[in-house]
Amino acid sequence: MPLDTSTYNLALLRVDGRRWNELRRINAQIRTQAAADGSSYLEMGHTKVMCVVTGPSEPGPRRGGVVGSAGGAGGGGGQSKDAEVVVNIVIAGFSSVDRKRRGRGDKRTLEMQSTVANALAASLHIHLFPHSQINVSLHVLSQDGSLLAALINAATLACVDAGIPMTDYVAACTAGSTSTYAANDESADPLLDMNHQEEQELPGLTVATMGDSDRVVALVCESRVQISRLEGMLVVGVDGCKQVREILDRVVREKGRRMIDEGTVEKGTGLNDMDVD
Amino acid sequence: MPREVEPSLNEKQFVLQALQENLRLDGREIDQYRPLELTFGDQYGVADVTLGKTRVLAKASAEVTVPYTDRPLDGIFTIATELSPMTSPAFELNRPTETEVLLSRLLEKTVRRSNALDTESLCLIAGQKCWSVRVDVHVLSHDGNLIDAACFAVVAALRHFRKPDTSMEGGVLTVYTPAEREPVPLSWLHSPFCITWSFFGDQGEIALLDATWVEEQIRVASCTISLNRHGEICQIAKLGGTPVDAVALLQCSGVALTKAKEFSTYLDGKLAEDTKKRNKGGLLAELSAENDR
Amino acid sequence: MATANSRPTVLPGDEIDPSLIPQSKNKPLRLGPGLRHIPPNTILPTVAGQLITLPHKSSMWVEYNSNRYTPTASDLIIGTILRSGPDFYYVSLSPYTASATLPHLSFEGATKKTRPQLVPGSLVYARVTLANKHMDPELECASASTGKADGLGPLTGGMVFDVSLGFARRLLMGRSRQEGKVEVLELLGGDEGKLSFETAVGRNGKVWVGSENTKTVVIVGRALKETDEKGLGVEAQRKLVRRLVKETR
Amino acid sequence: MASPCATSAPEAALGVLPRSDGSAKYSHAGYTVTASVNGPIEAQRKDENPYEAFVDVIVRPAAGVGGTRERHLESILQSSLSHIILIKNFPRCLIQIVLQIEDTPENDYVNTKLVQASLNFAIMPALFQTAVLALLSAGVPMRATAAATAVAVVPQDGVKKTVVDPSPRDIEIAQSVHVLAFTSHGELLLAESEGDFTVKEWDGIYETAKKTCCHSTPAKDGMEMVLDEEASAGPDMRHFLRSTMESKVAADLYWK
Amino acid sequence: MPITIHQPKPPRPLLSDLDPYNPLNVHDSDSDSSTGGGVDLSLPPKKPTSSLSHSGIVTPGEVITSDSQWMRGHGTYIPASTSDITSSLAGTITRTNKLISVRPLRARYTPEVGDLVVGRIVEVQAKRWRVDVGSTQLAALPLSAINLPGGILRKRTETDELQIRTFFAEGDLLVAEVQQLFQDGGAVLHTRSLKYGKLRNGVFVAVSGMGGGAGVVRSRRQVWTMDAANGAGQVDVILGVNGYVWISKHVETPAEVEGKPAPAGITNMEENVSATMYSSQNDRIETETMREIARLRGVITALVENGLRVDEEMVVRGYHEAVEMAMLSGEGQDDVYLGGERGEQLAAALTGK
Repeated sequence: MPLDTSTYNLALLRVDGRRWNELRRINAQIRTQAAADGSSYLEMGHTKVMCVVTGPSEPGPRRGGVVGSAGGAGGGGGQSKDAEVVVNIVIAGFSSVDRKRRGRGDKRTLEMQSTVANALAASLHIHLFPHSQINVSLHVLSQDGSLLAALINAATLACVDAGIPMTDYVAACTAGSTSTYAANDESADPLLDMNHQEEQELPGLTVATMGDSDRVVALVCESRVQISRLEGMLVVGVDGCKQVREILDRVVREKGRRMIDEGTVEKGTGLNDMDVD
Repeated sequence: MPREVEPSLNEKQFVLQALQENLRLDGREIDQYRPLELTFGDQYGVADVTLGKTRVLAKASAEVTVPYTDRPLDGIFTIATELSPMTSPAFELNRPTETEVLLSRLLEKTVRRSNALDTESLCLIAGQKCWSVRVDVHVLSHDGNLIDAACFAVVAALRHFRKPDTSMEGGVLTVYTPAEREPVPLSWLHSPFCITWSFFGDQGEIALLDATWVEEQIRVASCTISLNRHGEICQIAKLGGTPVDAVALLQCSGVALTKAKEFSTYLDGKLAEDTKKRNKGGLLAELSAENDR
Repeated sequence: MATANSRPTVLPGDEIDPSLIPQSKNKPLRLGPGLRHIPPNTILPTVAGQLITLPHKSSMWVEYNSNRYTPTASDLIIGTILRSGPDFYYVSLSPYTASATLPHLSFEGATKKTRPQLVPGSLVYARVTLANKHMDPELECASASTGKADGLGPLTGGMVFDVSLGFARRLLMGRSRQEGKVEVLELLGGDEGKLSFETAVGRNGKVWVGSENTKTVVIVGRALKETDEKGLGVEAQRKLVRRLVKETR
Repeated sequence: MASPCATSAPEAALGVLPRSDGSAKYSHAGYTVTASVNGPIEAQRKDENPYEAFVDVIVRPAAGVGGTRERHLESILQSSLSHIILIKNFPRCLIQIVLQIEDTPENDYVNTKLVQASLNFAIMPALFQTAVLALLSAGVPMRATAAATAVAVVPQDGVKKTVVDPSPRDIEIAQSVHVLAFTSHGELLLAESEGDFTVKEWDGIYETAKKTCCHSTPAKDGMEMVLDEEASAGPDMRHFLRSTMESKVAADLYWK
Repeated sequence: MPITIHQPKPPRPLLSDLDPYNPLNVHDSDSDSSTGGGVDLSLPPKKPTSSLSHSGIVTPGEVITSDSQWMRGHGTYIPASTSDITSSLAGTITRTNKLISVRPLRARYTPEVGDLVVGRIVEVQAKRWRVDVGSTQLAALPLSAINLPGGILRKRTETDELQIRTFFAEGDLLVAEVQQLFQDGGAVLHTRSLKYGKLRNGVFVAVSGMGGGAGVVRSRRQVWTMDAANGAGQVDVILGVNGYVWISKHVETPAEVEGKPAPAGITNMEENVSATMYSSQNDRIETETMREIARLRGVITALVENGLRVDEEMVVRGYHEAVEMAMLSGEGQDDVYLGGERGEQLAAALTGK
């Protein structure tokens, strides 16, 4: 594999001209589908995904789908009266260069579905919606690295839009390291937000955190890397998640403000507006 | 499909309460594995691993086939995991559950994607003939921590495995039967092991290793870290669940490394023991050196 | 101890020595588990085990151990509430089997207003009132005739341990120490262990242990499981209890 | 990798899988099979029968995915085991038997194709014995016990020879392969044949198989311990079954 | 403590809360450069600062107040080991006495007792129906809570249970009232009034309901009959509080036909009605009526698309506006299209006045 990233050491600039700690441009919208309970569209660089949330609603007599519940243990059905989070991911054939079509049984996609479902279940207040199901449909339109992170972020936004109570945003991003696994390179720099090319060549991981805390909801590393690199990547990743959270939050606030301006939503009452007796 | 049973509320509450008091039902320490036992079959490439009441059998096999057109220089390496009703009546054939998908993905990432097996060495004639190595994972009994046991069994089976010897003469490929030539081991690069942490409590503040089935039923999150004894992480998977503090995860990875080293030493010992046993006849003397890696 | 002849090991379909079959004029012969009667007068074992005959009671059965509980009327069991219907609770007796029903009002002193509200996952100690291969089993937590609970009802707190059906039967024997050769609970609660705890044993292979002290429950549970799984004799049980108590003190 | 000797005594262990209702591991003639039995449990809607239990048999090859051959073996086992299990005792129930093949004798002279596994009749006796042992270990009520054996007619030096428990080499050159199972009452429970053979040959096969499955020992008092001495006529399956079960019962009822 | 109920404060001028988020907030966390090249995990713990100072939007995870005098209501939670009332939704803060809740920008319908809802039968059970009302759970309609044919006083019999599908079957639409709520938020409906029951002769529109955001709002009248333009006769409009809307041809009850005051012979009338009460057969509907129903439907979707509330006043005004717009267009009264630009035009006309 060509190692284009080798130029990094000269200018400290990455293949796309970013510095080590810079995110790519994140562009996001919520409420993109009028008919859905919640929807979003999100771009992280050239990775583009859209999300539609239906629910929480009670499924009719028939059920089906991949079910995620908090904790990853099989809890659905039986005793727990919590809502189920069901995630379905469709990766469009045209989303990547190799135009590979992935069937419904593709295990990588199934794994991502389960990860997104369990990550959302950790934040959503599913105990408020007994017997219900929250359906999250994600469509990948374009892939350029950090796909899982983009999916989690888009799903979070759509759930916020659907007005499902949650503890905090689940924000995700990737982090990598300029050292390959072979080189026990102590001077290696961590990198924030990897694009496709970097993901191919360098070790990296996906982190999702709960809001802007240091608490990690999901951590997925799929490449070989020295254990000593882990801390650096994790710190950069967690910090990146906080930046992502701010960006997502800004999108939601912007939309909310516009809705108030238009008069679709009644304005709230600040606590300080009232005299406290 | 009969639904998987769930522990009663009393059990859930008690196990959690006991963990908060640092007690496990079987008297183990928080970071202690159940006794791990490995036995090799009469044939090459059969590893039977028991971890308490969890039991996994892995069998490696090989045959000559045509390589994939997009990878003409690589052999084929597959890990097959299908959970049968033997594991639990809740599993049904031909209908993969989430457990099965995640197990299969973890083994795939840990063993295959980390290049533990040198797939280029499986190529016989570029674009025409290659070895297809396959490991079948059979879960005989499931009492928690399938992942760690299955990964250990896969690695043990592959390292124990011998594929038929081959030779190329004037463009003619000969595959020797075991009677003609002693089979040869695979070209093995490193041995990764899965170490799974389970987290308990509202904040995921209690972490423990080698959870039993009941413990798995009530855990709020889990994190599987795969590494080899050289300290290389092959894969980390905390796929959602209750958030866990980043610092705690780092500590978990440190402990995982020591466990992986223990596994590695244990496996090396077992393989050496097995070679010795097979070597009794003196026929396989030349093979002993190859097990050392 | 039984001699080989009077208590033979039988396999399904084995012919039974006619001399072993109790012949009583005034009492009808009673067949226990593991035997079937093929009219007119053939009796065949259906499971592998030890044939036990009690001539003075005119009864015979095959003693064997298994893991799958088949409900029998008047058995005491520990069940898990699965869900609540309009009039019944649906109770699981063992995994993957059809659920049993427990009427909402079959608790001591229960009325529509005062009946216990059990959420899914709660445990109950109950008696099997109806067991029929064509119907789902039925349970009660209060005697239908007296309305008394006699120790039955919801089990709160504590922990349930799974044991083999044979071991559960031994624990339930009137004189478990003499007949069942199991002394481990007495030892733990007695001078050896000095632990205070309460237990409920279900014929379906479940033992509930409750105590103020979490550690006590863990010790009792480990002692029970080890005695069962390793097949410990009375002396070995004594040793085990001593070891466990020492270990955790 | 000592090539298995056809007359070696079978070995069995019961209750090897702690989380199933019954289980057994059985090895004989180079075959090793582990079985689990769960049941009677609730049957799925599609398998439910209001009058009797559904016996579900699943055969899983050691390597590769199962195919039509496995399905064929499953259907043979299912119908014969349904005859000895008292299925009428458990209406609307399921008795699930999973047979996992661990080892098959290797033919050192051929490189086998494994990815699409296909089993043959030679493994039937091992599957059958393991299933019966696992059922006994689970305490599933049965009408009688049963044992199976495989017999091959192998031409050797111009003479047709009847071989019990044929090796893969024998199967390769065999004219016909037969699997027979007998209950402990001496009834023929199962007979499946492959290849061409005459009625007279079949009679001989029947006698050989019956001798293996239900030895001439008087069926009256099975309790007496008979040591298996003769190896020439193949193992005595019935005694093997009995002694295995006796030690299991003794272990279970150690407290008696 | 005596409880006094305050008048809600009048909303403050819009301009004052244009600042949607605390700018400090963003700068604070943009400080990734402060981590520098050095890598350590001792990131300073910080929470998003509360938006106490303005009455704009709060978002999930935002601390509303840590003052313990407040009580938390819907849309808020208190994280473990803190006493901070934190928002779990994106929305606006509302206050009732000491109770702080967050009203979401949008959410599914939350039933309240007395709500008039339009629903669809999704499941038929032994003694009740399960009805989709756009809430998080299916609502229940017990057999005992419907009017049975043959008069109000008739007792429910087992025959009724057996032929439950003759009243409502899967897919049927109905209008009902929320009678009661379960503890977990599930609703129980009833149709024990001649106003309620099976729906026919019309068209169904789903818009968002009383969860937040645009759509149907609770108002004085959810149901009315209006005269349609262009000789189409009368049209009924039912605005379900849950955002499900039914627009149908007005069918006169026998009482009205005879010109008698309705209350005169209620039992008599019911018997007449009961024959058609559970009919699933549409009456004949004239083309003109169909066209005007379609126009009304267009008005309602246009209102929603342009973020306007849906109530009687807006619908009636919008309808008249639409009729006029159609007259001015080339196709005349047949032009019922109200999407895209025409919808915006309609909205502008309504808000501009």
